[in-house]
Formats: sequence, C-alpha cells, structure tokens
Amino acid sequence: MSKEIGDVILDVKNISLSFGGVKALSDISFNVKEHEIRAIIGPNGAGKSSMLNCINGVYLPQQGSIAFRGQTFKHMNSHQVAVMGVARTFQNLALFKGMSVLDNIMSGRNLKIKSNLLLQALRIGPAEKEEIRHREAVEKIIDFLEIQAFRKTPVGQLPYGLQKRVDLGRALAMEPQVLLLDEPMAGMNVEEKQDMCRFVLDVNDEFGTTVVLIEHDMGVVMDISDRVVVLDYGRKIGDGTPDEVRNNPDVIKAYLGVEH
Amino acid sequence: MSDSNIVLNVSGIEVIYNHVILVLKGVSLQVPEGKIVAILGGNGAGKTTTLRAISNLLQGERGAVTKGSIELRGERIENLTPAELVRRGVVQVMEGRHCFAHLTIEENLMTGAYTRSSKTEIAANLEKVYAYFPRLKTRRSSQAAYTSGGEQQMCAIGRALMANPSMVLLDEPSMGLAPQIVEEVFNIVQDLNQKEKVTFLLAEQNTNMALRYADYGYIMESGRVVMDGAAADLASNEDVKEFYLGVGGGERKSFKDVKSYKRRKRWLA
Amino acid sequence: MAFFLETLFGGLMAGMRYSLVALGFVLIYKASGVFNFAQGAMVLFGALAMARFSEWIPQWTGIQGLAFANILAFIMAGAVMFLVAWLIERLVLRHLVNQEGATLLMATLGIAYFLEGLGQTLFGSNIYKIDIGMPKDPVFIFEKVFAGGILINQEDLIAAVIAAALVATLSIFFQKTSTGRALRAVADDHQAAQSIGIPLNRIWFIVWCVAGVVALVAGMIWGSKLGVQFSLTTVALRALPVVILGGLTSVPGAILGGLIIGVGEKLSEVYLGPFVGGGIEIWFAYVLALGFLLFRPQGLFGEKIIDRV
Amino acid sequence: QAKEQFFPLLSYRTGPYAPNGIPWANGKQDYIKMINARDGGVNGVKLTFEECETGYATDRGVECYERLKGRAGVTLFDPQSTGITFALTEKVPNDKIPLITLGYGLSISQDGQAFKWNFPLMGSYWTAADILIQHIGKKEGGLEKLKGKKITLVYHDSPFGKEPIPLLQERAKMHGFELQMLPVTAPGVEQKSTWLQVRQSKPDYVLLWGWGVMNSTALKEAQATGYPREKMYGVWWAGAEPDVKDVGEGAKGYHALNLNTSGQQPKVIQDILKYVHGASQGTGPKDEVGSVLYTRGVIIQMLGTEAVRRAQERFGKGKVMTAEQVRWGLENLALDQKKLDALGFAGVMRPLSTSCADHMGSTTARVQTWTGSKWEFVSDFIAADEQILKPMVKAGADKYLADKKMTRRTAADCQS
Amino acid sequence: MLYRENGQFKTSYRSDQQIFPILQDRLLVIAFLVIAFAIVPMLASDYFFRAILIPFLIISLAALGVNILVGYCGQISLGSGAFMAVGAYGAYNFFVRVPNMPLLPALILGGLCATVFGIFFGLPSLRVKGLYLAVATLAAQFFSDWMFLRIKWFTNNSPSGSISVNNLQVFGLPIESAVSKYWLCLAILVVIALLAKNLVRGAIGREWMAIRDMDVAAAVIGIRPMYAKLSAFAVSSFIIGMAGALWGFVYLGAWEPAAFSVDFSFRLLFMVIIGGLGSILGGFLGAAFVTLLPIALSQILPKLAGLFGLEISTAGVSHAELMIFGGLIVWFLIVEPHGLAKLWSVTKQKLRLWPFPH
Ligand SMILES: Nc1ncnc2c1ncn2[C@@H]1O[C@H](COP(=O)(O)OP(=O)(O)OP(=O)(O)O)[C@@H](O)[C@H]1O
Ligand SMILES: Nc1ncnc2c1ncn2[C@@H]1O[C@H](COP(=O)(O)OP(=O)(O)OP(=O)(O)O)[C@@H](O)[C@H]1O
Ligand SMILES: CC(C)C[C@H](N)C(=O)O
Ligand SMILES: [Mg+2]
Ligand SMILES: [Mg+2]
Repeated sequence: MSKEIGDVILDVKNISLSFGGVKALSDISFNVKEHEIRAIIGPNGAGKSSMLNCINGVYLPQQGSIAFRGQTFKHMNSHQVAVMGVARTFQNLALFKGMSVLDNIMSGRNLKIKSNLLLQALRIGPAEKEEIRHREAVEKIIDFLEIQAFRKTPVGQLPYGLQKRVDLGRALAMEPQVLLLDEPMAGMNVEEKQDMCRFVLDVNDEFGTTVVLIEHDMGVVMDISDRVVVLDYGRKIGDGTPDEVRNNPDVIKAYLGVEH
Repeated sequence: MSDSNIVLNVSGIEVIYNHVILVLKGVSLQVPEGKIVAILGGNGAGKTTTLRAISNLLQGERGAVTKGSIELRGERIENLTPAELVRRGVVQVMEGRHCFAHLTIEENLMTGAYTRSSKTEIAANLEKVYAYFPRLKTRRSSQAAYTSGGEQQMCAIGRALMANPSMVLLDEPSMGLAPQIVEEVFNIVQDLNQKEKVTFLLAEQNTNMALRYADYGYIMESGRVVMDGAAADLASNEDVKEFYLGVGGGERKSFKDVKSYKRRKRWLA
Repeated sequence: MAFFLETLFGGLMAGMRYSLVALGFVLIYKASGVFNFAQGAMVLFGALAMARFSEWIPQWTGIQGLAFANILAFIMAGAVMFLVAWLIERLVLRHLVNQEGATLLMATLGIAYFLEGLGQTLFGSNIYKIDIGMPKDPVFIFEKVFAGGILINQEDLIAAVIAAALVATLSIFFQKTSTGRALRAVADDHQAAQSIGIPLNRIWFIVWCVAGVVALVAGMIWGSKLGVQFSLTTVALRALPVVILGGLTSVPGAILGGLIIGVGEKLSEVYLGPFVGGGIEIWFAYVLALGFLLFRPQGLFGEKIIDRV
Repeated sequence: QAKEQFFPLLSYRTGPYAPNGIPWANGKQDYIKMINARDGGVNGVKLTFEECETGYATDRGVECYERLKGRAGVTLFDPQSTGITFALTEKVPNDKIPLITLGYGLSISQDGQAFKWNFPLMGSYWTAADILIQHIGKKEGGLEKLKGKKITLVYHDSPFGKEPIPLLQERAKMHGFELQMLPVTAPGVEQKSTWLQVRQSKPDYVLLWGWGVMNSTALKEAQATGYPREKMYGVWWAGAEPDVKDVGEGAKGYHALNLNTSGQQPKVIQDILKYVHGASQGTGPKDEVGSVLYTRGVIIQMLGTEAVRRAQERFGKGKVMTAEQVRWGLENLALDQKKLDALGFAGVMRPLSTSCADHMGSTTARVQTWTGSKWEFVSDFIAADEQILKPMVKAGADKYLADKKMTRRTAADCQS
Repeated sequence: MLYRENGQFKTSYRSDQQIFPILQDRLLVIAFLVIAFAIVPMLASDYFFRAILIPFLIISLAALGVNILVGYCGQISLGSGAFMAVGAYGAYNFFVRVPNMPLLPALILGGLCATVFGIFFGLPSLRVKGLYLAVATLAAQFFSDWMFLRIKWFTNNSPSGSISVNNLQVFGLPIESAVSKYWLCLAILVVIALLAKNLVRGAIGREWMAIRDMDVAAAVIGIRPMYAKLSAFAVSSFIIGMAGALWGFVYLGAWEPAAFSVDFSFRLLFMVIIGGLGSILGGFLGAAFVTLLPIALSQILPKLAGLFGLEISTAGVSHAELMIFGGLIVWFLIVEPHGLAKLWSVTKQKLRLWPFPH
C-alpha cells in the first residue's frame, strides 16, 4: 500500500493547559503530517481528549500555539477551525440527540450551505437544489457507514455503537482535511471495530484525509497508525512509529504494561 | 447448569420501549451464585436492555417488561424498585458512566454507600475503592464532570462497590479504559468474586477479556440469546472466534487487512 | 441620608421576604432538578389552610386563644402540606422518573393549576386573615441622629429573622447530612441515583414536605402581611429574579439574592423611578438579575453549569 | 318560545380579584331572582341569566362576550373590568348591544353622541376624581386653599389607574396644588417603595386608585410607614369590605368614595332577603347581602332591568326587548326619587336620568370612612363639576372620533 | 390498514424531502386545508369563529413562533408576551401614523419591530442558559409592560394608555365579518407555518437544533452559536410579533398592555411544551389544549353536573376547571412526556403496525 505522506499540516507547539490545580497538559509539542494516521495514546486522564479540545478551540491553552498549514494561532476558535477543514468525533458522544441520523449528518454540511434565511424559508430554486445536492453527499456517507436502515431514527434511540458511527458520519460530512477521532471504537466488539477501522482507512485512502486518532485498543493503534504520540499525566513520553513506541521503555512502563 | 444455586433466573422476558419498539424477544438466562456470567453481543443486541430489565431501570427509559419473569433467589422482582434491589444486594453499573456531574469524586463514592449505615464499614469500603483505583484518590476532590472519561468509568464502578453488593450487574465496564486498567478491572472482578463471593453479570464488548474471566457466557443478537455455554467452550467456537475475538481461521487478522466481505454468521442462516 | 437608610432597610426586609419564597424554588430544584412552578400555588395553599384552620378551630373547639388557634392551625396546615407532598410524589413524580426538565416543569405546572383549584374549592376564594400577632405599627430608631428617626418595620424584621433561621437550618441539612448528598445526586441523574439504591420516592417525598413547610411559612408571613387571597401566587414572580441571582442551587444564595434584589429594586424605584414615571421596580429587579448573570451565568452561588464534551 | 329577557353576566369568582368580584356578581344574580320571584319578571317577561367566568382577563372576557351575545333575548353587557370594556367598545356597535359600565370604563364615553353603545352610568373615573378634589377642597376650607398643597395619586398601573390623571392634572392647574403620581404594578402585592416615597414627600393627601389586593396592601403599607389613614381617599372601587376587612383597625379613618349606601335596611335588600334568601335561593352567604359591592351589583342590575322596562314602554309592554331597544331604554332612563322609592332604592342612590348627550345620568357620590369595623358616611352626595368635565369629555370624544374617522350621531339618530 | 407507507418508494431525494413524504399524510393535510378554508366557513357559527377559531389560529401562530425559539433552538423564553406586545404596538403605530397604511404591511412591520426587540433581548442568551435565561427573559416581559404603559408616544397619547383600531381592510376588502377575519388569520398562519416548516427542516433549522442539543459539538462543526441563537430569536419574535399584531387588531380590537401580560408568556410556553417541543404540529396541538380545553370545560362541566342532578356555581365550575386542566396536563405527561405531537406520532406508528401489537 503506497501512501504519500505529505508536509506537516498541524503543528502543536509547547501547549500547556491546566484547570485550577490540575495540569492536564504540560508543554506538549508534536506534529501531524498530511495524509497520515496519527495516534495519540496514554493512560486515562493523560490529557488526550484535552489535546483535541485545544485543537478544536473548545479549551484555551494557557501557553503554546498551534499551527495549521503554516498559519500559527495562539488560540483556536471553533468556527475557524471548522472552516479550515478540521472535523472531530467525541469520546462521550456529542450527537444532537433530538435529531434524526440524517439530520445529524446533514448538519455536518451546514458550513457549505450558502442560501440565506429567506431563500431557505421559501425553499425555491437554488435553495432546494442546494439541499438536494448536500443530501446526495450525505447519502453517500450513510451508505458508506452502512446505516441506511436508521436514516430517520432519532439518534438517541440507537445503540451506543451505532451512535459512534453517526458521530463519525457527521464529521465526514464536513469533508475534512483533518479528522480528529476520540476513541471511536470504544464499546465495540471486534467485528465492529473491524468495520470502523475499515471506514477510517478508506477515508484516509480515498480522500487523503489526515487522521488523528485516540484509542485504547493497542491492536487497532498498532495496526493502522503511521505514527504514535504517547501522553502520560500531561507530559509527552513517546513519539514515533508504532514499533518504536512499542519498544519505548517509558511507554511500556506507563501505559502498555509488559504484555504487549 | 445445575439450578440448585441459581441467584438470578430470567425467563422468557420481552421488553418494549415506548409501547411500540419491541427489543427483547424472549430472553432467558441464569446466573449461579458466586459465578461470573457474561452477556456478549454486538451493538444493539439488547445487552443493556436486559440488564436494565433486571435492575428495574427500564421505567425511566419508558420501557417495560411485557412477558416473562425475573427471579432473584426465588423471589419475583419485576415490581421492586431499584432501591429495594440494592437493599437485596443487587447493584448495576450503568453503561456510559452516569457519574453525578456536580458532586466530587469522593461524594460520588459516598452516595454509593447510601444504603449502608455503619460508618466504619463505609470508611473501609472507601479505602478499598481507592486502593483499587489510585487514580480516583488523586482526583477525589474534583467534580466528576471534569474528570476524564476513564476516571469517570472508575468512579462508576467504585461507586457500585461502595454498596457492598452481593451481585453486580456490570454494563461495559471496560469501555474507554486503558488496557492495564481494563486488566485491573477484571482482576478486581475476579478478586471480589473469589474473595467476597460476589456474583457478576456483565455485558461486554471486549469478548476476549470477558471470556477469559467469565465462567459462563450468553451471546445475544437482535434481542435473542443465540448461543450460550461455558466460557471456555464459547472461546473455542469458530463463529465466536471469528466474529467476537477476531481470530477467525487461526491467526489474528490485522485491522488493516479486514475485507469488506465477511462470512455470514451461522445462526443467521 | 435618613431616607436613604430607610429605603435601604426597607429593601433588605422586602428582600428577606422574597427569599422565603425563593427558598422553596431552590429546595426542589436542588433536590430533584425540577423547577417547581407550583411554588406560588403551594404558598397560597398553605396560607389558605392556615388562615381557614385558625378561623375554624375556635368554632370547632370553642377555645378562643389566638396562640392556641394559630399553633394548632399551623400544625394542621403542615399536615395538609405533607399530604399534598405525598400525593404529588405518588401520583405525579413517581411516573416521571428520568424525564427532562421541561417535562417536569410542565408537570409542576399541572400541579399548580390543580392546587389553585383545590385550594379555592376547599377553603374559598375570598380574602382571609392570618393574625399571628405581628406588630403592624412602625418603630423609629436613631431619632436622636436624624430628624424623625429611621423607620423600621417590626413585622418585616420578624419575617427576616424567620427566613434567616430557615436558611441556616436548610444549609446545614444539605451540606452535612447524607440525605443532603443523596438529594444532590438525584438532581444530577435520576437513573444513576436509582441504580445505587437511593429511593427516589422517599427522597422526593421528603423534599416536597420540606418545600411544603417552607411554602407554608412563606404563606403565613406574606399572608399576615397581605391577607390571604389568590394574589399570593404572584409573589412567586417577585422571587424569581432572586432565585436566579443567587443561583438555582444555592440555599444561601436565596438570601443574598433576596437582599440584593430587595435593595436594588427599592433604591431604583425611589431614586430613578421619579425620572421615568415610576413603576420600574419589577423590571429593574429582573434587569439587575440579568446584569449579574452576564458575569456569572450560574448566579452568584449556583453550581457551575457544566458542559463538557 | 317563553318570554325571556336574557342577561349575560360576566364575572370573576376566581383569581386575584375574586374577593371583590364575588359580592358584585352575587348582587346582580340575587336581584334578578328577586324580580322574578316578587314581580314575575318585567311585565310578565321573565329575566334569565348565565354567568361566565372571565377571571378579569381580557381575552376570556371577549370569549364570554362572543359566547353569550347571540343568545335569544340578550339584553346588555356589564364587563366588570375596564380592560374588557375597551375590547368590547370596539365590538358592540357591530353587534348592536349596549355596554353598561357603572362607575368605571372610559370616561369620555359619557358623550352619548360619540359613544352610542356605552353607558358609564352614575359616574366615571373623571367624576370620581373631581368629587374627591371637591371634597378635599371643602375640608381645607375652600378649593383655593389647595394652593401649594401636595396630593399624591397612588394608582393601579393600568388604564383603570391612569384614567383619572387628565382630570387631576386639570384640577391641579386650576387650583395650584402639586400632583405626585406613584404607579403600583398590578396586582399590587409589593408597595414598599411606593409608601417610602409617600413617607418622604409627605403629601397632604393620598388618592388611592386601586382594585383588589392593591387596596388592602396600600392600607397596610400606609400603616407600616406611618402615613395617616385619615388623609387617604380611595376611589369607589377602593371602598368596599374586602379592601379593609382584613386590615381591620389598621384602616381606621381611611376614606373612600361610594356611589351607593350599604347595609341591609333598604327595602330592595329586604325584598332580596325575603324572596331570595328566604326561599333558600340566595347566591352567596346571607350576611354579605347589602355589602358595598353587593349593593352596587344590585343597582347595576336594577338599571338594566329598568332600561328594559323603559324600552317596553315604547316598544311594547310584555314583549322581549332586543338589545337595540334596550339601548334606547338606557338612553332614556328617567329614575326620579319617586320611582326609586317605589323600587325600594330609597336612600340607596340618587335619581338618575340619561339622554342622548349624557350617557352617565348623574354624577354624585358620597365619602365614607372606615371605623375599624364598618363604613360610615361622612359627606353628603357631592356632584362632579360639569363645568370642568363637559369640555374635557367633548374634547376627548372628538379626538376619539377623529382618530377613528367617525362622526357624531345626528339629532335624528338620537331620536331613534 | 389504511395508514401504510410500504409500497411508496421514493425515487429521488427531492420526493423524499417533501414536507410530508408519506402519501396519506399529504392527503390528510390537503383535506385539512380544504376543510379549514372552505368547509368550516359554511358550518361554523359566529361564536365559533370569533371566540374559538380566530383566537385559536392567532395563538397557534404565536405558539409556532415560540416553538422555533424554545423547541427548536432550545432557548427557553418567557418573553413571548412582550414580543407580542411589541408586534401589536409596532403595527398600531405604523397603522395610525403613516397615512393610508394598508393592514398587511403594518402587520409585517409590527413583526419586524418585534424582531428588533427580540434580537436585543436575545443577546443575553449568548451567555446565559437554560432556566436562568428563561427567568432573565422575563425582564423583556416586564419592561414592555412598563414601556407601553409609561411612554405615551406608543399609545398615540391616549390618556388611559389603551388603544384601538378599526376599519381594517386587506386589498380593499373590509375585514369586519367573522369569516373574513378567520380567513385572514388562517391565510397568514398557513403561509407562515409553511415558511417556518421550510426553515426548520433546512440548514438553519439544523443549526438551531444542533445548538439546542449540544452546543459545544455544534460549535465544533462550524455552527456559530451567536448567529444561530440570534436568528432563532429574530425569526421567532417576528412570528410572535405578527401574532401579537393580529391579536390586537383582529381579535381584541382594543387593548392595553395587560392583554399581553406575563400570563400570556407562560401560557405560550406551556403550549409548546405540552404540544411537543420541536414540532410544528405540536404547537397547534398545544394551542388547542391550552386555549380550547378550558372553554370546553367551562361549557361542558355544568351540563355534566346537571346530568347528575347537581348544580355547580360558576365559581365551582372554574375551580373544577382548574383542577381538571391541571390533572389532564399531568396525565398527558405521564402518558407521553414528550408532548401531544409525540403521542400522535406513536399512535401513527402503532397504526402502521396494526393489527399487530409491535
Ligand atoms: N430508550 C429507548 N427507546 C427506544 N429504543 C431503545 C431505547 N434504548 C434502546 N433502544 C433500542 O433497543 C435496542 C437494544 O439496545 P441496547 O442498548 O440494549 O443494546 P446493547 O446490546 O446494549 O448495545 P451496545 O453494545 O451498543 O450498548 C436497540 O435497537 C436500541 O435502538
Ligand atoms: N474542563 C476541565 N476541568 C477540570 N479538569 C479537567 C477538565 N478537562 C479535563 N480535565 C482533567 O484533565 C485531565 C486530562 O483529561 P482528558 O479528558 O484529556 O484525559 P484523557 O487522556 O482523554 O483520558 P481518557 O482516556 O480517560 O479519556 C484529567 O485529569 C481531567 O480530569
Ligand atoms: C371594573 C372595576 C371594578 C374596576 C377595575 N379596576 C377596572 O376598572 O377594571
Ligand atoms: Mg478522553
Ligand atoms: Mg449497551
């Protein structure tokens, strides 16, 4: 499998973040290159999700900066990040509970919708065409994720695993350049994890989307990622290819344990 | 299974959500005293629903058991409140953590001891939980909502242990936990099971782990039990291997190489 | 200066009376996450019961003593409030476990209508009197310092003391007892609370009883001031800015919020009102509360609103 | 088809204003029952009624109106609320049903040439304000003594409370007194700041323009801030038993206007006790019969009944009158003392006669004071000063007509 | 058996995205409109129009507006009465001050006044949430009550502060008769409901719901909370303002601020909750429940009592009415916490399965 790993697309420099007394992140730097699958691992409470939250502009780090395609930001702003093409899934499911699967995924395309309020209210000509165009794109994603049967079900009623899939669908709908995935495979059995891996790999292959992935299943991480960052209590203790990381003594001590 | 020491006997239950969505279509299972029983199955199979039915937490989800019976040590329990069940020693750890967001970790744990009255016992239990999960101790005064996903999972499990249960219903305990913690959680389960004779019924996606620690397993699929047997037997079943353990045909397949095409499960045929 | 002080005191006292009503909201919100719309109706119901019982008791027993009638009436009204709490738990809350805030809010609205109807059916819709011997005439202090002295209202002062005592007791109850902790747990997550063995039914019954008694006390004090009739329900509207300013979940917040709102609205009406034609105090109270919220969206002492992903 | 003259009764027996609404509504009902029992109706036409609960809310009042206006033999409406009156004022010309608003409503509707269907019988808020100022003036020893005095109006912050303001301003200009206005937000349960302001500005008199709980609260706050009740003068809606009953001693010395006497002595009340309560047909408790608002209800119902009788004189005795015919009756009421005596209203009220130009009929009221346990009159009937009122009413009515692009009724229309 | 969607295959997204994708629903709605526009006017009595249908239509319109804000965007508001008042007074001022102002533009301008007011009082929603916001919006309510009582200009210097309108015309046709008023309200309601439905099922609707369900996640997918919230306030207060103008112009004819009191705000909120948050149909059902039920009760109860030989006084009836109304609210919530609209859809779902239970 040949894949062109490109230039650095996302460069995290010296990020520190603390909440009151808790230092969630201290002086973290790492980068993500175009088209790669970059994993972030670490024990619970290491600061992985917080890292994504900083990139997304949900948290404002006290120190450090983040560069996207060479453009450096002190603080990210959620809207801006979305416009730049960064999408995200959530560890604790942040779906829009009252909406159907279709609407949830459609909402991922809202940034691309151009008609104004009045046109939308009248729903004539261009507004309707636009709606249909986006619907087509979303249907592709729905097919891809194999959730056709649940299209019109309110997401709140879906079992956990399918909700995770919808979450991914919503992120994909943004046609992102960078996709941040926070434990997308938690609560799934092997079969379902395989499906999920296939989705991630396909997206990565077909659209060249860069993927940043947090996952606790080492099998998955080691199999599909190109490079891995390891965090522990807010510090970075390892960075490199899966093999390098697997053999890094600090990482073994802090996270993997002896067995793996 | 010998039915002499069955603590929990679920027979033929049907569960309907919202008066229209039929989810469990006649599920029966038995949990013997002092054993660990696992319910396995894919997303939406009905594992959570089964556990909710047992612990009587369906009402809040607008679900109801419409057929069948559930017995705890010979007593019908369908009409007990969850609180009464806890007093009988049955505690559920809910899927998705459900920590009390505004309470600190320690307060969360303390509410778990609501049914306990002895101060010394509570203090001892608290120490035990902290010993099991040292991470919780360091975060004890942080509001639960502001702890990481894994910390919340530990908190939820610890909170259930505070009630000194004789039977625990664990819903996806390993979700979101780092591998060593998963290992630890299962060790704790084993520990409690062996030392304190706590019975466990656990719903798990991590089949590998579950079958390693459980005595007996049920596999559910779309609201039915499709297979059951001793854990060891299940672990060597071809289908189970392929679909739940990811080691079909001998070697473990890399996640990178899975094909879109998959064999159909035998029981679906 | 003297007038300023008078207004200030007046505001503080009025604020304490609002706090009494606000407290009822806080209690139920804190303990079950329900915004209790029926609080105003409960105040009316309690006051009606108290007023009518104290009127009927001398007739029934033939004993004329004011104190006797009042104490007995208070006890009987309290019992009625307990009964109401029990019914509410049985017939309403029990069936709405784990539902969203809006649903529960609506349910309390249904309760409010029901209590308004029932209260007026049982006790009448005329104006009734609660006479607990509150001194009505003003006293003046600092007469040496200021000409005419500063007017203090003894009735208000007593009300304020009662409110403060209630708040102190309830704060201790919430912070220090395991029931208090259980109540807060229930407010966060009904289902999880059930799953660890907290008996929702009992908890709710207790809270509604406490809220019922608080409503009764509020009804008694307001009723002795205003006379007991339907308009008592509208004092709830006066208490709302107090609740949000202090924080929906904070018992001491209800007091502090009350003081701020009371002072703020009286000063504004007296000093700003004349320039714009008066009648501004009610919206001023809300705008004041809103102003505070812009800086602390959860109110002064409210628990932080958590949104995490 | 039985001959029945139907009276729709809009009332409020629940809600914030119920304590005042109940005796009022009871008086109306009892009078109807009494007329039927004693006289067998009006020249053989039975009076019927149906009550409709408005809760003092405008939209419910409109609903009641729409529901009852189409009934056979419908006579007239008395909405018991200024808010509902405003809404119905726009509707009655189309439906051709008269609206009587005894002592409330739109002051300018006294001008019958502009307001064909409105009848603010016996008084409006302008006359009330005028009478109060006259009384105060007399007490001071002449209206000119009011110069430099300070009068504070504490009013219900609604059109009802604001109605008297133009007249008071006019009077203030004339006599040189200072007018302070303090609005109280409805329903008026919180008046601390109002009364602190009163305490600060120490007015010579306070006029109380309240309704419902606002009145008793005002009296209690006045007591709490030490403002002498003797210097407080209420409008006739602030001078009934529910306003002072639970204040008791605290309201002692408080004055209020009254349009009618109260008590159980008048013959009409005795008749009600005899024919209605005697037959266990009474609407409310017996001891409430003859209270201020109850008696006012009786008067209103009597005026309606007499309008029917008057109309029958012209359009046919013993027939059921249409609302339009009743309107004529209302416009041509001529209740002199003799008639009033015959009706059993001797001493209860003053004679009253209406015309096309004057839909009010008479503009007198008395001042009463609360002794701590009952109301006692302290003045004779005082008439409002037509000199001042007439031009104001006319100007107001003209503006109303101009805004609406309507014209005055012609002399011919007045005859019809 | 009648209500089945099988056999109806959608061949294009366009047809799947229709307002009512299921044929039976479509027919039902068309039938409903035909009945409402053509058949009802032939049957209903004057009372029915003036006292029931017209207020019901106007309140439904207001409930629709409230539902956009509360149900779709999740911003609980108790300021709806104020928005109605601003709409009514705004329209009034355009109507009487601008010479020859036609009615419809005046109503729309009234709505726009409400929009401005709504956006202004919506600003706190950027920081304040949930019940805190709900209570805070009461500031708008009490402020508008005060403003229209105190500032004479708004009431065209009427001494009592009460105002009235007459001589209403649309395209030269007088709006006097009950039927013409009914048609006017119905037409406005249908048009606005259609536009609103389009909005809520389109991109902006998804933005509102996203903000409602999970605002952090919404921000992360690029939805700007400020735009979403304020646009919801704008659209909702426009609709509510229109409703307010109609309430004043068409239903009451003359009004004072008390006609749009805080009670109204509360009632509107109840309607959308009991009807079903986030459902256009729910607004109608809720409006029907809250406005029509008390009227029905007040007429039925005495008759019912009469059947049993009891005589209840008016007061007794109104008290019983309160109790029954309260009891019914609770009962419906227990049956279906998500409101009448949900109850309806569950019923439909059952119908689809019928005669099988699941
Ligand atoms: N509250 C509810 N209302 C309606 N349907 C529900 C509800 N909860 C669950 N379901 C449905 O019941 C079925 C079984 O769900 P359940 O949560 O029991 O599955 P599960 O086996 O626990 O799956 P997972 O492993 O994903 O947690 C699913 O199809 C789901 O859509
Ligand atoms: N908003 C917050 N306020 C306070 N503390 C926080 C907040 N967010 C995160 N933390 C703390 O920061 C630390 C890192 O949390 P984070 O969620 O990033 O962990 P994680 O690596 O994602 O863990 P897990 O694998 O369990 O999800 C934790 O100890 C957590 O409690
Ligand atoms: C009608 C009256 C009794 C007075 C009342 N406040 C009103 O004018 O509305
Ligand atoms: Mg995490
Ligand atoms: Mg599950």
